[in-house]
Amino acid sequence: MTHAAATVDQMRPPYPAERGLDVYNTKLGMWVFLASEVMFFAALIGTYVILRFGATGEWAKPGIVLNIKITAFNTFLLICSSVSMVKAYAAIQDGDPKKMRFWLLMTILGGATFVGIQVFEYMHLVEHGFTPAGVREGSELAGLVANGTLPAATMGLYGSTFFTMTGFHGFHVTCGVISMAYLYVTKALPGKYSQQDYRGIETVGLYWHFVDLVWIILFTIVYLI
Amino acid sequence: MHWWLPLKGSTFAGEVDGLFLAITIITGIAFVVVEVGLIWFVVKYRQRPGRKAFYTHGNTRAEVIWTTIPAVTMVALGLISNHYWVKIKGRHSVPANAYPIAIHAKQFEWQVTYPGADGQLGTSDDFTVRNQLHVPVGRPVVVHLSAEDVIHSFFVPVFRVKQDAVPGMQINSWFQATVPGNYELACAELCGLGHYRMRAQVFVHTQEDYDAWLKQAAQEAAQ
Amino acid sequence: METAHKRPNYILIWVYLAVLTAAELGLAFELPISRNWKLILLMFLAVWKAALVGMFFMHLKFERWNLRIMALIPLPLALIFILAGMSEHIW
Amino acid sequence: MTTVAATAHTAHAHHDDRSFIRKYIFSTDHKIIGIQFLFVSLFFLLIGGLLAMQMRWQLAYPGQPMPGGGILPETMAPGGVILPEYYIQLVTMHGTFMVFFAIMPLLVGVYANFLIPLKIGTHDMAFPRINMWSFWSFFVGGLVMLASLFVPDGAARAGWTMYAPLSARHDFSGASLGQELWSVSIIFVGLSSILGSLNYITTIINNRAPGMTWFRLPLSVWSLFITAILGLLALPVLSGAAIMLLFDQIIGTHFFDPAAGGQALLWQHLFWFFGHPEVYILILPAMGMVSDIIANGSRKPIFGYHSMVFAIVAIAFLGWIVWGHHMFMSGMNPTLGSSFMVSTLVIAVPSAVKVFNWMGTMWRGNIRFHVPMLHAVAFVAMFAIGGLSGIYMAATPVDMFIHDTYFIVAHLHYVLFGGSLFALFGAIVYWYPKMFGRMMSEPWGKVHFWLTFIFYNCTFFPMHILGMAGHMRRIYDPTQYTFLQPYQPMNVFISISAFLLFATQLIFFVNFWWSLRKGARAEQNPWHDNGLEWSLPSPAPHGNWEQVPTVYRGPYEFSSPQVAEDYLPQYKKLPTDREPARAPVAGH
Repeated sequence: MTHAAATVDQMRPPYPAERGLDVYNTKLGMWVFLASEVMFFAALIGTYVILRFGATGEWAKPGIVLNIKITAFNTFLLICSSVSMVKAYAAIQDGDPKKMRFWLLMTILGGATFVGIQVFEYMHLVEHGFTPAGVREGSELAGLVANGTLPAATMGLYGSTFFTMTGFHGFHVTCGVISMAYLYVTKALPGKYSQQDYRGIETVGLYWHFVDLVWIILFTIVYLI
Repeated sequence: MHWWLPLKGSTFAGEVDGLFLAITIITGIAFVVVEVGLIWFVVKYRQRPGRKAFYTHGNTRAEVIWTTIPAVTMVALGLISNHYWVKIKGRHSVPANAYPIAIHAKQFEWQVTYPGADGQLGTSDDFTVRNQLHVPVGRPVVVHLSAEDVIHSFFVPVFRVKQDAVPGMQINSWFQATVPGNYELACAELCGLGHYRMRAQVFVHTQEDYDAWLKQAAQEAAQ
Repeated sequence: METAHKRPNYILIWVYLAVLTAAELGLAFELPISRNWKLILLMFLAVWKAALVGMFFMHLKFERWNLRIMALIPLPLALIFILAGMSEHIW
Repeated sequence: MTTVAATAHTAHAHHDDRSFIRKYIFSTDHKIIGIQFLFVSLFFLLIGGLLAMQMRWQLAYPGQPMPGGGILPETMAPGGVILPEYYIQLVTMHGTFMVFFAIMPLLVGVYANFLIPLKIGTHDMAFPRINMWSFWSFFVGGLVMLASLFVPDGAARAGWTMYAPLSARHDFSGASLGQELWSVSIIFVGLSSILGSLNYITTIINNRAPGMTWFRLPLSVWSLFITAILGLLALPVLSGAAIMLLFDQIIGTHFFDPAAGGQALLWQHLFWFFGHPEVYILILPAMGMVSDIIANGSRKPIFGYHSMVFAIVAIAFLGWIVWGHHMFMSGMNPTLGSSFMVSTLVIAVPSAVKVFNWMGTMWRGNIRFHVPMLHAVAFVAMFAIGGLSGIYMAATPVDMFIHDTYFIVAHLHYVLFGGSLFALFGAIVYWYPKMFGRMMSEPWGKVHFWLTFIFYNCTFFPMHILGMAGHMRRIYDPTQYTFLQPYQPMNVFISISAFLLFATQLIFFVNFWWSLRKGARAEQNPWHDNGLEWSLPSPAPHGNWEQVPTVYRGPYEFSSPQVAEDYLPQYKKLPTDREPARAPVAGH
């Protein structure tokens, strides 16, 4: 950045302080928070891996229960929203709040659509008989279990782990959308972000990219493997 | 009432008690050093008017010494313990000639299945007795532990044996009783409101007595 | 912070991510290779994508090491946990 | 909360224009939040103690009506006789309250909040509002847990470790709503700890006063920093596990239900993967505060400051790879058991280093026996016993015998009561003047200390003997077993000691409350200590300093030859001191 000196007041720790990590508090705090989020998802994903590895039978093959096409689109959407987020960040770094607002709005829309599609996917799955407790009796999927297309022994675990992992990811996306919308209304629209101070954008961006990153892992291990 | 460990009722007891004693000696020395040292310092260096404390920030040699000694002791203790651990619970620890007994734990009883006359589990002459574990003396016995509902723990204090019985797993645990007599088997893992009364009798018989009991019990079970 | 590092081409990374996702899909459903190979390749691609997001979008590539450590500390812990949990079923 | 507000009101002479609610209830001031944590968690400490007293009654006099037990409902103790299902609730809730709602918030909630900004020299936490949410999340969790004691079919009853599937399926435990409330409450506690931890970490890294370099931090701050890292990374695992447990309980998932393919041991892995770092969360801050107090009481610099820091860091690292030692008998892979045994034994080394360094600090000192120092010395003595008894259970073959017996109960109480709680009594007395502007009564403090010390040892030491006899934990009626019947007199002795121990704590509580109003006014630096907090008036005002102090030296410069008096505060500038280099601000 060309005006490095001008950004000092907002983007650095307050002046008379011992040298820390040379990043402002909110950004450091977000990274620290993300470290704890990693452990949270490690618990959920670890549970899935351990249960699946230790399961006494075959796991359902990918693509039978879950709709891969719609989820692949959703994955693409989340990646796009990550790019639009980083474009918003780049725009405000260059001192262009208008462009920043556009890209931030795009990100919010992308995130909201992702959640919407996920809700639709859940409703669809439950309708076909796939629930957190396993396959519902008398449903369409129960027929597949009966004819041996799906393994009966592990469908309960499949449902439990699938809904817990993707559900908590969806919850995180929702939180991200809400906080971005909040920042959009209270900070971005009134023009509180500038080339000198764009802490909120950078911080919420870190969170958003993390959520995207988790989804990249989840998509692979839940939908494709 | 004993002030030390209970009767040594299995071949493990000597090893476990020996290790217990060794640890007691090691920790006893450390205990005396720390507690006597503390009392000595507290008395000797208590505040007196006009005295100033000795100004020092530490001593590297002292740090090295009191890091190395515990480290060496602990690693040695770990290696010794591991030797017995592998022997008692290791993957291949169960002797090939061990006499099999299946124990199925459920809220709140122990279902002990004996192999019958053929000495094999899973055959038609198996029979089950509730809350009574009969074993022959001087012969390795392997217990196939399973659980019906929640986690229980198979614990015979005189044998120094403990092993959790976990639902969904079958765990083998072995021991060799050395002293004939009548003992108790307890559940050592909280398993519900009846945990405290999940108790069984343990009878260690001589081989002849055991054979006689087995014959009689099989007949009773058949009726 | 901005020691005048060149800004990465975000669109290019977006293309990378999209292509890798497509590759994953093809790998999972079209490619006739053994399950274990699929597993390894898919995990490799997933980690690659995750690394792209972390390095460029979260600009870890341009941060100081002590901040990177903050982000990396939990990873070995998570790995230890998963491996220990899996080892239950190896014996 | 009215009491908090009332007492804090008298204590704060400082004027500011915040409204009453902003000032004392939804306060963002780290000191007020610390005090809120203090009052609430002392209350839970009392609850936990009351539950323990009922357990001890049942163990000493099984089947006899408990004095005053008549007020308990039929479902718990008809006619004052404790029922087995109530007994296991007592076991569970005593552990839960003590670990999650007493010791942990007392150490971390109270002292991380109160001490970190004061000791590193900053105006407040990095995120004051998040800090407030951390307290209120804890408060809600506590209320939920407390409420679970009063639901129709009783509180959770699977032990504080909540081993599945007993905890996961209501038909196994016999409790439904109580179990679910336990999970919900723990999720709140996890959230509270994560929010607190990220605050402490950010504050310590970024907001230190000029001159407060890493190796000038007091050991209390170091240990709170490492504790915060442990909490940050361990609590989300617990929250995740509690969420999955809750799902098993209410929406029928199968994570921990072996009947449908789940794994019983998975819960134990998750719980102890959190649980062992948690053990260090419960002792490291105590160690740190004891280090401060011992250096002060001995009037000597701490012996081996750097090795103390490295020991804390080593404990934190090793703390992540020892969790399996809780599971030696669980049916876990025995090869894993071997490696966990070795790492567990190795973690004894940094603990030993710390004990020897404390002794080195007292060596050739000029020891003052003020109340905090008495507690700190007792901490070292008792922690040593607790640490040494841990070696027995680290050695797997011995653990085979003593696992899940009273030997474990003795061990953990030596560490948690003899360790953490003694340190906490010391810390409460030590920083009381800075919190409330008054001193606690010294003679009564000494009476409380000596009686606690005696009754505490009478209560917990004999438990080692019970454990060596094979006396199982968590059993409602030991007289059911013939081999335990001869030990019944010892159970009676322990129970009587426990009742006296509990009664002794009332001295402390009375002293605490009485001193809030009537204690002697505290001077600015009553203990002649070096920390930055003592440069402030007592009680410390809102916002702490107008201008943060500059730090010229480490925190333990006692009896330095440079000055006549036997302490040299960190903020005191001597003619030989140079101003610290200011942190580079821009364009590094």
